[in-house]
Amino acid sequence: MSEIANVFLQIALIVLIALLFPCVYRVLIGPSPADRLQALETITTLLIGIIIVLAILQRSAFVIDVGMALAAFAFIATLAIARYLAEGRVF
Amino acid sequence: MRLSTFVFAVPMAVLWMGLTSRTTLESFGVGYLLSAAILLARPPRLRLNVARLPGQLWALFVYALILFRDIVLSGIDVARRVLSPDMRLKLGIITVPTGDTRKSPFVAALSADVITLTPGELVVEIEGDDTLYVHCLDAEASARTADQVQARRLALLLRIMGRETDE
Amino acid sequence: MIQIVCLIVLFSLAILTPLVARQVRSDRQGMFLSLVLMALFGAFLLQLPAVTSGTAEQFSAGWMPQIGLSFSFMLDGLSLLFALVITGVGAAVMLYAGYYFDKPEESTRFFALIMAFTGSMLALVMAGNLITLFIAWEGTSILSFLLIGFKGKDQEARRSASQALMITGGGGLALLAGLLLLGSAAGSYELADIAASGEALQMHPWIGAILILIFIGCFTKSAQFPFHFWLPNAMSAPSPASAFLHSATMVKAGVYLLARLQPTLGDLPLWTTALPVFGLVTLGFGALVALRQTDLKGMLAYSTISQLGALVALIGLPESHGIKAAMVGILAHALYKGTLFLVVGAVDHAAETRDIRILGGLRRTLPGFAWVTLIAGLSMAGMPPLFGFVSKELMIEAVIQQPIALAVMGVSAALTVTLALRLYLEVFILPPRETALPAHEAHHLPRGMVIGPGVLAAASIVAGIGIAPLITPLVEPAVGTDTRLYLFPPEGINQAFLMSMLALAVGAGVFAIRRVWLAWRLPTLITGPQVYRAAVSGVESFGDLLLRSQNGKIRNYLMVILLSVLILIALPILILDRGLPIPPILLTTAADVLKAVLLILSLLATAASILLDRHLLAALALGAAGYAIGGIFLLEPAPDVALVQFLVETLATVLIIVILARTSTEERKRAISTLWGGVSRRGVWRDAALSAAIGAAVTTFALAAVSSRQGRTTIADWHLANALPQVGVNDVVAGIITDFRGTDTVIEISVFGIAALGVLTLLARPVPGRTRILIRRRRRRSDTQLKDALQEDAETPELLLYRSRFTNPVTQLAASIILPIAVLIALGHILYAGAAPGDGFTAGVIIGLGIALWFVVYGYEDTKRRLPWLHPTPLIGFGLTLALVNALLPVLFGRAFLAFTPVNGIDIAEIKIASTTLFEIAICLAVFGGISTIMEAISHPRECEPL
Amino acid sequence: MPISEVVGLVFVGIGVFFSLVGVVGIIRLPDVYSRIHASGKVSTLGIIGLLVGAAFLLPDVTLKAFVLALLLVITSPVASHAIAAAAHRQGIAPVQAVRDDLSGKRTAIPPNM
Amino acid sequence: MNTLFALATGAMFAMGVFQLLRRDLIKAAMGFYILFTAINLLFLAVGAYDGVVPAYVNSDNTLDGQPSDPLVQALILTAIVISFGSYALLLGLIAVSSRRFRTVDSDEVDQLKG
Amino acid sequence: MTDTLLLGPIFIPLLGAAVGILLSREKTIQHAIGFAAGVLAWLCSIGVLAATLNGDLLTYRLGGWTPPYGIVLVGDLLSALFAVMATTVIAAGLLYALGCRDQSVSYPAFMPLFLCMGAGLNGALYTGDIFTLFVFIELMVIASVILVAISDNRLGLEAAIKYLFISAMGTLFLLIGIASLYATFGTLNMADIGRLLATGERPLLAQSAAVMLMCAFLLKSAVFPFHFWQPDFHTTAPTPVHAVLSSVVVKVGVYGLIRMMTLMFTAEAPLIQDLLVILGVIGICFGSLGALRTYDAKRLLAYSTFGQIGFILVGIGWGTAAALAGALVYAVNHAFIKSSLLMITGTVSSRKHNKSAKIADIGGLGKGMVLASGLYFLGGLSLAGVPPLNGFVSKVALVQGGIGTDEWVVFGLVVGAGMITLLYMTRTWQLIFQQPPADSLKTKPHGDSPLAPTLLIGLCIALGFFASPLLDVAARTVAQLGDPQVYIRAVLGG
Ligand code: NA
Ligand code: NA
Repeated sequence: MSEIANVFLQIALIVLIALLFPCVYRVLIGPSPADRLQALETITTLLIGIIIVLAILQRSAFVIDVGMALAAFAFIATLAIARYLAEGRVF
Repeated sequence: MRLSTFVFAVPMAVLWMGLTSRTTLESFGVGYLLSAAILLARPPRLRLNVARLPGQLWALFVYALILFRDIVLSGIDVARRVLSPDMRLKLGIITVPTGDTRKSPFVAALSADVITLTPGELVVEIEGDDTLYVHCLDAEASARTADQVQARRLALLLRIMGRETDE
Repeated sequence: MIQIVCLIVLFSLAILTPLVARQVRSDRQGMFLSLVLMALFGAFLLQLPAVTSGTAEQFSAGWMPQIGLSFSFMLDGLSLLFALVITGVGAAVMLYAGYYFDKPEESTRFFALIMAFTGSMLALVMAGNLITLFIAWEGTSILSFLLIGFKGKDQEARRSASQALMITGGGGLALLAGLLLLGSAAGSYELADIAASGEALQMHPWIGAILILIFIGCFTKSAQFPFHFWLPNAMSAPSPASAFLHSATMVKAGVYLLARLQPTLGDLPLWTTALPVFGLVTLGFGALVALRQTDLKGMLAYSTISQLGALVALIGLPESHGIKAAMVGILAHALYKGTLFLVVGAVDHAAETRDIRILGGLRRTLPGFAWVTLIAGLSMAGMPPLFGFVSKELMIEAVIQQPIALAVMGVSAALTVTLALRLYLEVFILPPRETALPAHEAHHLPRGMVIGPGVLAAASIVAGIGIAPLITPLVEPAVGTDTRLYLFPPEGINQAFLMSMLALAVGAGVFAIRRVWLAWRLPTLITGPQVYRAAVSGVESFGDLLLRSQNGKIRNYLMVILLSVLILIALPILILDRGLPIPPILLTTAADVLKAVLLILSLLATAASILLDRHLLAALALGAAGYAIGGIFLLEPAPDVALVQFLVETLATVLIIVILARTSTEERKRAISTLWGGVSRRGVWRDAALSAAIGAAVTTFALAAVSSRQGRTTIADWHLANALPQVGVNDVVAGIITDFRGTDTVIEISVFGIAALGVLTLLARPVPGRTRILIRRRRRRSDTQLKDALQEDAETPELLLYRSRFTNPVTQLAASIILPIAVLIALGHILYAGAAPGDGFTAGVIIGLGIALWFVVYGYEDTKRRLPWLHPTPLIGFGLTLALVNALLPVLFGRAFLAFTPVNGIDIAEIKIASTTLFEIAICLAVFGGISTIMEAISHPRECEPL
Repeated sequence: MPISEVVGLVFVGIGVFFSLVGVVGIIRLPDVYSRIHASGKVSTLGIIGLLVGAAFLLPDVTLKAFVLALLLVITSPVASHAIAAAAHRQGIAPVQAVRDDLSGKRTAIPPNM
Repeated sequence: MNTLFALATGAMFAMGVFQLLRRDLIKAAMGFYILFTAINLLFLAVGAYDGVVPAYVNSDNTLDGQPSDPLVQALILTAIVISFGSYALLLGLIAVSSRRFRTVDSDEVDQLKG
Repeated sequence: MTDTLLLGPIFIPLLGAAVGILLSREKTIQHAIGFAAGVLAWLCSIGVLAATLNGDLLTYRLGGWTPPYGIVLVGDLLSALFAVMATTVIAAGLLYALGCRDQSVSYPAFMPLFLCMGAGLNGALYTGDIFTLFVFIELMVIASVILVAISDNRLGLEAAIKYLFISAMGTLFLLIGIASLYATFGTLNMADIGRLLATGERPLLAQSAAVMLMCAFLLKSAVFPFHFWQPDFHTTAPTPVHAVLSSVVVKVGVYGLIRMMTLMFTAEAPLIQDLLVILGVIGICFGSLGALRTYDAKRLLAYSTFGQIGFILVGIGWGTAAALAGALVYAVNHAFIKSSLLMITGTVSSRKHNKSAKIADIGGLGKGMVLASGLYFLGGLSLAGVPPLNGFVSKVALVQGGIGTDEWVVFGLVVGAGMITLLYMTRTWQLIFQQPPADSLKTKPHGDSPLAPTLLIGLCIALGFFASPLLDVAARTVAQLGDPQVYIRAVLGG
């Protein structure tokens, strides 16, 4: 991979990292729990994005395996929380 | 043993190849066997017919393309709105009946998923397996086209499912 | 050999009596046992010639050489003298006791105890080893405790028993320390060796401590002032026990030990001062106090104390002046005091009181006892020609050179005369002094009851008259020198004789004016029991104070623990701080930036989880922190760990949400309102300071750890080099987990499995008859609304409450798509565990999450109905069994536990099949079972727990 | 620089761009429902862009990237819907709504935290 | 970077301890969880090397660069499983405690004293 | 071949637990398997002890990997002796459980949990790897927490929560210690660490590792000031569990302390020993007085354990060979005495409907229970160190070890504390078995079976009369511990 690509990807990574902070801001200010939950969901998604860029940078497919687990299963927690918010119970 | 078991095992086998990063025929075979075993243990509820299968697959392919186009287009649209100073929002929640006479939950679920997947539209509530309440960034535009879009969507979905519209 | 025989006989009797003799009348029991003791008495008597000539058999066998304990017994003059007293008095007491007890079950218990006691007492006096002696010593204390508390229903008896045990047992501990030090100083615990090393011992630096400890032991046992007070209280014991233990034998154990050690240590100044001082004080004190007692037994007890004091004082006299008198005194006292105790027991039986103020004129009902009392009383008073006279003469003679001792001895002798007169006259002859108190009509007693005391009283006469031929041979070997005993001084009337005559006269005089001194009101001094009780309650209040620290507040406990650790850990940090290198923080690559950001993010999220005063939000923050940590793992780069972290974090979030849902909002609100308001501001600062200090310590560790990375060799190098060649994996972490450290994994999944089982048992344990469907009243807030909303698709009333609007087509579709995908992913993790991130554990968590999704979407009832094949608990069991069988099978074939066994010849899609594959499957099943079990438990609708 | 790399980087750029758009939306948009739209964009277009880029830049992960995208397409709308439904059931009304078909069906369940 | 890591580990510990000392049992349980996370960070810190590639060996038993310490990773994995099991159990206990003692305030769960 | 015996005490119970979970519906089979596993484990541990008596060490390489790269089980005299103690009490506990009428014992999870607790305990004793030690301890802790939480005593839950929190502190200390050791020496094998510590200098991390490990072990043995959990946790446990917890599980910390001081931190040992004497003395005072004043007969025994551990620590702290041997003998004897006493108390209190052992409730409860009365009396005496029971032997052995240490105050205290033990044991005995029962006292006709405590008291008596073998083993153990190279060579070879 060329140096330019490397630099480009590093910048992409830093942008994605920077994007985490507005989401954290949203998590902190809310106002509704759903807002926070949604911001967290975004953070998770951004993490997946970061993982992908990282995989390219490190030339490592293993890293994507980890992102896969996040993509497939992180929403379960979101679902549980959402249901709790909606109904005051999970089950 | 249902046909659907062996058909659905194919995409799962592809999934398997992706999961294990091995794009060989051998790997596909292993994935297919494992997937078939899983599906045998828990057969899908969908019933398939050999004769209709090619049509269904074609419909799926077509719909995937359409969906991809919709996602990209509305994505660009939403990006423009979000980045513009006044955002030109016309927020609102509209009612979108699935239009499925059989009130199939499967149709409702797929419709809802597809709607939500499209930027600018979001299913907030599902009522009675046939009524979707959709939050839109541009409620007016969506309301205008909703019925028509849903009709097209339903038709494709039913074709994918192997059901005729009038059934 | 006789030692062993008699021990075997007595202890067998102790065990057998309660077993076989329940149907036998008590007097027959007594008679039999008396005969046994008489036989033993005879047997001991037959040893006399051998003992005198010093050829008596010694018995010694190894026991526990490591602690210097040998099973050794001897029989010398001193032992024999005591043995004869024990068996002789014992025989009389047994005879008496047979009549004393009405119920056979009481008497069998008594006889069992008394036989064991006799055995212990004999073992004590015959022991040839210090520790053996101590064992017997403690045995007598314990049996005394049981006998004093014989009437356990009586609170006073229990208290006295406990008190006596405390005093004698406490003294016993001192004695033990003394004896162990003594043995250690002498280099041997054998009495013979100790006797031989007298010189060396007297020079030993510990000898003072040794003596004091031994004195404490002996004084407590022999009721010396100020430890005397347990003895009067011990009178709760049945009278035969009092006669035997608390007069004739056990209380003389201290005297015995002193006499035993006197030849070895008797020359020490401490010995010749402490013993006379304590002995004389006890002598005078006992004699004085005895007079004013109202309880007959109390009188006898104090009189006994007084006599014991005399004996101790005599043994403490320098140059063995008093030994002869002590030996004779032991004999004489055993005979007359034993008699008197038995009499008192009879009086108690007959008149149902022991109060001397009420008693009187019993001569008519108990004529035999009156005679017996007269004889024993006179012997006690020192009236010639009775044995007591000889004893008193010898005592006075022994101290004749020492004015103070002589004075005490004389006064006590006079007071003893008074006591004897009171006992005889006021009980048997004179009418009751205070008729105001209710008088009891005395009834007659069985005739045989008088035999025992009668024999003892007769012995007092016989021994007195036949003193030279009968007693001299007994005492001589015990004293060790040429001993001449005489009834009347052959030289004529000497000082001692005059003294004792004077004592008789004075004693009679004091008795005559008894109305005067009985009416005196003496100032009440602090008594022993008061001191004892004060000591005990002082100890108790200190205990209460300590227990206040156990205040039930977990936070306090944790704080103390953390603070202690902090103090302990501060020491090495402060001592050893050689200046840690603190490298500057440089962020050179995007990955570094990312790591820094993730670290900060995780810290921020963690801080948020602390600061947020909503549980849900705190839980969300915690989840965010966990994900950030996962990212850090990923950057390490440790993809395996990151994967697990993400999955576990997801599960943990689901879990805590469910737990939040299951606890009542009111309770949670109440608890979280204490976050800042419930503790004082100072408390918050205190917690913060403690936390900061601990954080600082950990930072130091971490800095030290990361700064020592350069040039380190670790066993991980070997793992890196050997993972592929040895166990055929590319993923070294996987190799470590399943092979190099596979046992950790076996145990770890067991931990996980049982934790899940625990959650299930806790939350859903079936209580028979209490199973009921939970109507979630705690969510009453929204229930009615939900019910209305759900009306249209209600199936059954129960399901109605569980069917959520959340169970809609979208979530249902997701659940049914994700589960097979999860299984597929899990299979991928298992089959490619050695080649990619993921292993059996992640596979289990993934399927578990798939199941968790079902529970979230469908709830308990529906999930159970839709996934009928799901039996989580047996899955745990199956997984663990599989793992263990997989690990143990190689052992059966002579290979190592969990040995790596590849299956060769199968090469499909780079899947490597080996024993580890089975292991991964087992792990997956156990973990999946565990998670499903937890899910099932926390989604369980039944409220089974009895509140 | 080979062409595949250029194409890959372009897609990465697109992915980052849509992620940026999504996050801007999260900050700018006025209510929870509209913010969920933005969030959804990050997941769909942003990640898909990055994945396509990865497929070009790292050819062995092409299939993997496809699978990841597929998983995201399956799960992301479910999560978005669930959050929206939760907001709705908590009684949160859409702001600046030109139309609200659910206005009569909103029951106010106070947040239970 | 390592310094920052060490500092973060310490800070995480401190926050865990602070959280653990709260009266609210659920908060304390979160502290429990934070502490175990912090321990994992510490283990990462004691790893033998500053790794740049995952601890995966190639088919010819070579490495692409300095790998991260695989042993500490294995230890962390074990610790995660165990601490997660404990955490689940703790939460279960707290849920039952809420049912049985009607409180999740640890100061009110104090019947055992003396 | 004999090395394989090391697997038995760990993996047979674990397998029993696994099968037990699998067969959770078949209570009879489950209990039979559990008991059989306990007995087999006991036999194996005896085999291990027998094989190590001649001074050889047993080592088992799990997975066949060479130490220090893999995990190794080591049976030296110390671990073998402690394991025999543990398995004996566990087997007795299982026997008690078979005849126990507690609700909690009837839960399907009970037997597997009990076996896991035993497996964890034995594993902690046998393992030669410090991280595996942590894993085994966790197995033991988690199992015991659940067992206490499901106890019939409703406050078991409270105790379990508290213990889980406090035990987490111990786990943290242990993990920090392990991390520090790994950071310093790059190995987890205790023999290897010992070897490296013996050669090299001691950086900060090694020192702090010593402190952290010590704290962890002190916490596991409930030593002041880490003791708070113990009375609560032990008292509320179901009787068979309480018996195991209070007698052998607490000894894990003692074992760990001895191991770390004799194998690894030999240079730091004198410092640690001084601390142990102080903590031990505090424990003796606190435990004895607590036992005297507490309100529950079971709790009394728990406090007593607190005190008895103090005696053991003092013995270790005195540091002489004789004192250490005395401490070992004390530890073993205490296990049998305490477990039997607890079981008898359980037998008696099982006659009450609420199974309470509160002193206010149990006056006269034992009226007519002649066997229980005798057993309790003997056990109490033994606990107080009254001859000729085994408690006496331990006391003498310990006190002899203290002679010549110049710590006369401690020496006096150790001797004197026996008096308080005597006081509270006899008081309680009188209360339960002598005092007339209150009129309101209602008893059940049947309680728990007294078979297990009878056997244990028999063992106590036997060990009182025939203590030589135990004393001998203890002396050999101390001799073996005196040279850490023996252990290191046996594990690492060469
Ligand atoms: Na959408
Ligand atoms: Na792996």
